[in-house]
Amino acid sequence: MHEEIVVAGFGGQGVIMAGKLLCLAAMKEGKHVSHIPSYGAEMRGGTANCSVVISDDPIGSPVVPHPTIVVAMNGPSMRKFEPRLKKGGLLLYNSSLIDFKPERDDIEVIAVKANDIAEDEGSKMAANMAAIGRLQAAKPDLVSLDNIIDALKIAVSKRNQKHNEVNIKVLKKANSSTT
Amino acid sequence: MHEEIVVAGFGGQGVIMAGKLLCLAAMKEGKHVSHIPSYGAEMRGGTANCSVVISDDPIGSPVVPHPTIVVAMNGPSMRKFEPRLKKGGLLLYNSSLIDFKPERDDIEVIAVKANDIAEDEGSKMAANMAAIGRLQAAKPDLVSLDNIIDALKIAVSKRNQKHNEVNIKVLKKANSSTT
Amino acid sequence: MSDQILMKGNEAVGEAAIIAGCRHYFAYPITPQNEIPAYMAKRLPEVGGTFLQAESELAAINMVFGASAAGARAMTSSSSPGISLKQEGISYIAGAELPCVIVDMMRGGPGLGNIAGSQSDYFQATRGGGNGDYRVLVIAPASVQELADMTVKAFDLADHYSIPVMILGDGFLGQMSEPFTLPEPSGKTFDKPWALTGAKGRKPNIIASMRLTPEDLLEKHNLELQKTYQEIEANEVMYESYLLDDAEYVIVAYGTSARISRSAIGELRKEGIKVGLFRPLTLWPYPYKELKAVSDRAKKVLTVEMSLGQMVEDVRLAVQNDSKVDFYGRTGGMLPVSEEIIRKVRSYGG
Amino acid sequence: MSDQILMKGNEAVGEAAIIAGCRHYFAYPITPQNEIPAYMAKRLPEVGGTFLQAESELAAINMVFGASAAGARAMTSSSSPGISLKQEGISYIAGAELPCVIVDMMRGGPGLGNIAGSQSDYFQATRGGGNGDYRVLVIAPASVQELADMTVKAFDLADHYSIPVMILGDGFLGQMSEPFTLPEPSGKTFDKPWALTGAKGRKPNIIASMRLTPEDLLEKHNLELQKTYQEIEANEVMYESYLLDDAEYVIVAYGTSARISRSAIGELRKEGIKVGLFRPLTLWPYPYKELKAVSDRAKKVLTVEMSLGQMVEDVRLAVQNDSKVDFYGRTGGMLPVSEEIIRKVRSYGG
Amino acid sequence: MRGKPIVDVERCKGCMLCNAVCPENIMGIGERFNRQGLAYAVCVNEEACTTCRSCAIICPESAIRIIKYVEG
Amino acid sequence: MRGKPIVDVERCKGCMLCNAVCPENIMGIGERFNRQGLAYAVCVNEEACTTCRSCAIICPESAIRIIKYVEG
Amino acid sequence: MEAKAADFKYVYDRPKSLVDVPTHYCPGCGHGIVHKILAEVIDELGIRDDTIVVAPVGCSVLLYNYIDVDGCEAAHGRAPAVATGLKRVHKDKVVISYQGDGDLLAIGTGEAIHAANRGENFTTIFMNNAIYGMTGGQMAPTTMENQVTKTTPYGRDTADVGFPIRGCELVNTLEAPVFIERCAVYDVKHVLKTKRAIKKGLQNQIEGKGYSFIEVLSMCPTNWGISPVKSAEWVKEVMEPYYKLGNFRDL
Amino acid sequence: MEAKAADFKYVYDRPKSLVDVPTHYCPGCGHGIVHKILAEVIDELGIRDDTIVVAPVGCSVLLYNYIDVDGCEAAHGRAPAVATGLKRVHKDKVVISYQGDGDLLAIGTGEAIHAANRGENFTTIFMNNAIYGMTGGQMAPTTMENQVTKTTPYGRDTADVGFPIRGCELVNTLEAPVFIERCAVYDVKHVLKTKRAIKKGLQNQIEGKGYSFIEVLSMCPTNWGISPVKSAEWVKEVMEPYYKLGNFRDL
Ligand SMILES: Cc1ncc(C[n+]2csc(CCOP(=O)(O)OP(=O)(O)O)c2C)c(N)n1
Ligand SMILES: Cc1ncc(C[n+]2csc(CCOP(=O)(O)OP(=O)(O)O)c2C)c(N)n1
Ligand code: SF4
Ligand code: SF4
Ligand code: SF4
Ligand code: SF4
Ligand code: SF4
Ligand code: SF4
Ligand SMILES: [Mg+2]
Ligand SMILES: [Mg+2]
Repeated sequence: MHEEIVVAGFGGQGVIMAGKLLCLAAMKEGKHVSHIPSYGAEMRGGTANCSVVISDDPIGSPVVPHPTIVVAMNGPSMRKFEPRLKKGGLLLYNSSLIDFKPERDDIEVIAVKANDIAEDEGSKMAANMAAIGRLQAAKPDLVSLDNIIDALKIAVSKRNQKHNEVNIKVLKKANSSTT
Repeated sequence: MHEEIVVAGFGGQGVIMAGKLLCLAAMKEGKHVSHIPSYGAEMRGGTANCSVVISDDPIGSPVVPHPTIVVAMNGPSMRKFEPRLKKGGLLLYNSSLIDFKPERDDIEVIAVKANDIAEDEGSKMAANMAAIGRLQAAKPDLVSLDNIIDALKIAVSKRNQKHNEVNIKVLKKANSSTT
Repeated sequence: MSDQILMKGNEAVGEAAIIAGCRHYFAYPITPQNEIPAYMAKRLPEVGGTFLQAESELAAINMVFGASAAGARAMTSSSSPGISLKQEGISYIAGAELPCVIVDMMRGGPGLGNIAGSQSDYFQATRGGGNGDYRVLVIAPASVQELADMTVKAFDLADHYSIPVMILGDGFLGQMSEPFTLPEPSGKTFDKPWALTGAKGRKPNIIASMRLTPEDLLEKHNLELQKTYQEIEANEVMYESYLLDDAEYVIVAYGTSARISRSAIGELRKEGIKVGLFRPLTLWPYPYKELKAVSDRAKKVLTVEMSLGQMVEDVRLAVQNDSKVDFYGRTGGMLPVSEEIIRKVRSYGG
Repeated sequence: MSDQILMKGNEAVGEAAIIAGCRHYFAYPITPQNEIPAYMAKRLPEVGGTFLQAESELAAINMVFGASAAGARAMTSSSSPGISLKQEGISYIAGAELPCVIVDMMRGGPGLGNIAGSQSDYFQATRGGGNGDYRVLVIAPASVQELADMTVKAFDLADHYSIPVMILGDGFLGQMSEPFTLPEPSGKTFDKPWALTGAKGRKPNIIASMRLTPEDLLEKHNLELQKTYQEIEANEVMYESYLLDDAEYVIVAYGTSARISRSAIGELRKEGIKVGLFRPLTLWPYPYKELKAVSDRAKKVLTVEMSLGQMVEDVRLAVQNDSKVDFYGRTGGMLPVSEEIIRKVRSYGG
Repeated sequence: MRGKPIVDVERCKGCMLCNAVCPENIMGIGERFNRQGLAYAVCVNEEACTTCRSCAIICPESAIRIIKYVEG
Repeated sequence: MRGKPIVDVERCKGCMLCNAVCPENIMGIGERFNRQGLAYAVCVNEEACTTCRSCAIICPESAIRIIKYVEG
Repeated sequence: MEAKAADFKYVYDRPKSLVDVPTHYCPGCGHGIVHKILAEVIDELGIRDDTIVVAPVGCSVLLYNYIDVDGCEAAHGRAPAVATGLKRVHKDKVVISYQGDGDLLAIGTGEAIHAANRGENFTTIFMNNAIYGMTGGQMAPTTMENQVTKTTPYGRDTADVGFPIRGCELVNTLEAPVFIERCAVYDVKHVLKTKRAIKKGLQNQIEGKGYSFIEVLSMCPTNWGISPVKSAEWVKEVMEPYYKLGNFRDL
Repeated sequence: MEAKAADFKYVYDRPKSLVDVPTHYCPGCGHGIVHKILAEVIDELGIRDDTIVVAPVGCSVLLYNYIDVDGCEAAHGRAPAVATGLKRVHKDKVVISYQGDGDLLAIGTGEAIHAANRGENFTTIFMNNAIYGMTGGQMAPTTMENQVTKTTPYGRDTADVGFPIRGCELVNTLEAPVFIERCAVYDVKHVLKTKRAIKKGLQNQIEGKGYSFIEVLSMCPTNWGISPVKSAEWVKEVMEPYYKLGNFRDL
């Protein structure tokens, strides 16, 4: 198992946190993990992304020029990362905010209405959880849902632990949805 | 011909200028010359000295750890440089200000009442000229007296050219004196 | 693995310094190491320590000078342009024989460059960007775990030899999170009878790098420094061998480029190519002898760097046979590409 | 020799810069190069130029950046600790591809050290004490005449390649007076279409060393710099051979230590020992190939430095046979002793 | 209707400083996103616009131009 | 005679600040040189000294100590 | 209903000297406002062909991408030295040093004070946003008492790290500067005042009068962690009482 | 006739904390005077065991050879940073930064202002002799208008390089310092005043009050090219009118 994942969106969508959550869950399974936020240019502005590698082997570069999985939380992110995806890779995108379709036909595509699911379950902020939940369903080898839920305890700061109930609801809902 | 000379005294005795004068005179004779002031330690205070090398060959180090000639214009200078003089070297000292005698017996010694000669000829400031004049008499191979006198035109700043008449008088007087 | 935690390299350095007993940290912000000051600003007050954001890198390194002269374990951190500014201070610290730890998370240069990770300050770190005959002990970790472990070790080395020790990382290493186990304190303690503590009951202590008369003092002082350096060269060389026993091809790389090289070696070994990794963990003192031995048995030595060729000089100094030495480097914040390393090594096979 | 004049090395540099058309000089006082600013303060106003005493070495090098960006020939000078402080600025100038001349009259280090001449900043000069993959062209004169001639040449080289050129002297060279002939202006002129002159009738010019996206720009930029560097390595190597034709023993030395070595060689030749001098005049680019050729014919290569061993690394890189290379150095402002060199070389005779 | 603000939607970053300084408070944030992925400003009541230019003067992105209708 | 300044001749550098501040102007420069080769200060009229300490207070070399004779 | 093209005119348009590319600034950033008015002043004075801007590292280091004039980067804190070098060569050009508060009052304190003290004939625009913007929100010399930043997680403790430094007051102790003013850009009136100050600063330079220093209280919503609109209010309510607006010198 | 040993007592003797070696200073140098009164104050406050002096490069870099306390060199301009490091470790020691005018107001402007602004609890003695002494007489930031130095051979031209900087006034714009005073040592009265100021500065520190800054107008006969006595007069007649003596702050 070796997956190179990019989670991308705008600042405030919790993409860094989503990446960390995957790492923490995979750590529980004894896997090698690395996480690095994009900080390429001392640039201001809205976009944010992180690279996550989860692997059975020690990890070389934490930087992921050609991901095997892209989680795109908004339009600009999908525009930026779809072309970089490896052939045969998975593009999981947030169709609540992205109103256009991916262009490539050599990749696997999953649309998830992340914001809608999150809002339905009671938290506007938890769209990232919806994306992760859906990703787990698509790539069960990556990490187990239980470990993701377990990892929430460490991933989420003390101040935000109170939101974990909703987070778990969103994770589960997205995990069992097929849209 | 290869001589390594140290001219030493206190600030204001014109030892740097005396060294330059020797160099300029020797240049006229096609000799290789170098001149370097002592600046060993970022120290304040009264003493000053310079190293002069005059040679028929290209000069390696301009610094003179073991001079063949020392011109000591005051007591502390003689104390400092007498021990460094090469065996057989020449110590020429200003007996107007130095009231003690050199200690070594493996060197040549010349005492010159530099201040007295200078004052006699009309300039308190020209003790350095007296020393150089006497040195030339002792080491005629070094540079000729004529060239020293000639070099005064360049060695002395415009502002001080007016003193050159006296300077020449002192040079000549010391040159012909045997004390 | 239950005691493993996930932290950024930068934060791991901070926590490790605190474990090592460092209570005085002075720095000026610069990407990509800003998490170190941010972490220290939060944590040091909790353990009774001093975090101070200096007005500049120059001030920071000289505050370290002061705190170290006072006998405390002191640290600063920065990235390439900031480290350039600290060169005078580092030279003074070396000259005054004070211990301290300096972290450099290198970024792309020259000049302002960019903030991606890079290894193009190898010369600056190992040859001394400052003035004079001095050395800085340079450690190059390749993982968050090593960053943490080596930070603890760096303080001991600094105190033992009374010299500045540099942790030479890069932006990627500082920014990445990896699982690691918090290091233990070494437990070592060091007497500092030279420290400025007020001259009660003794003659005054003086900390200086000036030696006014060249004859009597500065050369003597430098020769003493040299003795320390020789001792370090004899005792503190660190390196890692990976699959070198049968290696016909040796890749030499440190830090992040060593990680990538290791991945490439995995692929190459699958193809049956006998290739291994020689990874210096100390860049000064450099493992010349050890690399020489390894290279004597090898057909080719490939140096991989995130620069246009700096460590490769040390490799050449070790191997003493330029025809054996090859180089692959990326610059300006770019990472070496595993496929490129593989292609290179394959090409030696013939 | 009637046109020969006697001047301090430092003053000769100043006059030569003026001959070269330099009208903008910025510096901060430091011994042993203070005669340069003093000379420029007097002379530049006479020729309509600008002398400005900066508030620090950092300011001075950045004023040079500005004046050079404006299209003018600009110079600064300093000595070891001051040059340490200029490292960031030099890296920026290199990154922005600006020409300038930097004079370093080295003194004893590390730290404050002392003010006697020294050669212990060879690494700093040739390996770049600043951050990033950049180079500075380094010229090492050995006499007042060469100081003057090379200063004029330095401005042409700087403008031709748009890089910083360093004149690497030492305190002795700067302080000593020797007869020399004033150099002629080279007469070369250089277009600077990139200069900041106001964007009248054209698109704005921009001078920068920042390259934000590593992919697109910084690496490309660095590779272009590298091309320039390779061109310099191919075309600008300068060195001097003295009695090398039949030499069994080669002394390698630059600047003041080369002068002393030359005297020693005179003595040794009198004894019939076949020894010669290889004197690099450019320290970067270093005459590797040329030294290699010379050393292949020799039994022993002795490097003489006023440091504890810095250029000797370049000698080893050239010779590629450490058993042939020997070293003699003095440090902390001390000069090599001719007798000591003679003793060493005699001992090889066997 | 005297005139109105014209928002360059690709420049606008939706900071709403325009509305904060608008005496009529007629700048609002739209529902759609520009190519940067940001919601941008729209004038929600062009009728009320006095063409005072305040919004344009403060706009950090120079995203607003003001037009005035010519008499008639 | 109340007391007088005692000059440490090896410390003294002959700057004459002592005389400049002496209300009695009784410090002068001697004819002899110390080991540094410098002419040093001497009190030329000890009788006049008021032991006011001015010379000692200003002396940059801390070369002057002031003694006062004990009654009798 | 849209009026036809012929039926309107622009009463406010982007200045010509402002390059038509979107900025990299965060929403509500004060840099954008000041860039625009600087471009307007350049247009009004007709000096586009004669202006050279210097911007050191900081969020505004890309200034040269936005103003259509010759431009130059500077190392952190060194813009006044670079500007000095430029101006000493081109005495007839208009040189502007555009610096952040971390830049001008921390690492670049020396260069800032000395260029001002020499009375260099250039103009400094000093953007005081009480924070290090570019590096992600560390304490600046100008950070307010108790303000939380990345390096003052418990709020700026003045007993430990001192009080915010007032740039204008500092520069005002020097003899040479001819114009010193503190402005703000939190509302339209103050934007226009700032513009007048910048214009005056450039005019002084054109007339060869000497050094002008214009401090602008500016917004950094991203690193303050509040909305742009709240940020504007914060400048007015928290910064302005400490950093008094107004002209300090106009010779 | 010499009185016998029993017949007199010392009414003025060298302070105990002054090491009994001749200084390396030139005749009439102000550093020697201030060293002595500093040693006297250390004696009077009984803090010889608790004092650490920091002197950066400058004529007085060897301060540690003359005062019998722990001492430390600093790079040119960096004494305030070194002193900050020391004091942050040893909060209970008395730390003194002894700096020249080139040091404190040129290369070290940033460090000086920021240590003062943080209100570091140490004491600065600022020796203003209007020149770079150690390096042989170049212009300092404090060099007087028209003063001839090695780097102002035609006299300091204020139109070109600006006016002398006033250290006390600069520091006085900052909030944190508790004590700021300008003194001189050209005559006995002023030497004694300077001593009181230094004493006050050290007392403030001992009481934990914060930063004190004492500027001393001092003589450099060698580089001014006039006699020591004339130098003392020059301070009074040329420097003092520009650098007004007196206390600026005493909290
Ligand atoms: C020598 C050096 N030190 C530190 C940095 C990192 N750095 C870049 S910009 C900056 C400060 C930015 O703050 P400010 O000057 O206030 O500008 P702002 O971004 O807030 O507009 C810092 C510390 C650098 N580039 N170079
Ligand atoms: C980085 C650096 N730059 C310059 C120097 C040279 N230098 C030594 S002391 C000094 C200035 C001395 O002047 P000041 O601080 O006024 O002290 P003073 O000697 O007048 O008491 C200078 C420029 C140095 N040692 N280090
Ligand atoms: S002020 Fe400008 S950028 Fe901000 S919302 Fe209004 S139009 Fe958009
Ligand atoms: S022009 Fe004035 S009234 Fe019209 S939208 Fe803008 S601010 Fe409001
Ligand atoms: S003041 Fe002191 S040093 Fe000067 S002459 Fe008098 S005793 Fe000598
Ligand atoms: S003690 Fe007073 S009166 Fe006596 S010599 Fe000294 S200054 Fe003059
Ligand atoms: S970080 Fe602050 S100063 Fe920088 S662009 Fe964003 S808002 Fe502006
Ligand atoms: S040069 Fe000036 S400051 Fe230095 S010791 Fe001499 S008189 Fe004193
Ligand atoms: Mg800022
Ligand atoms: Mg001074």
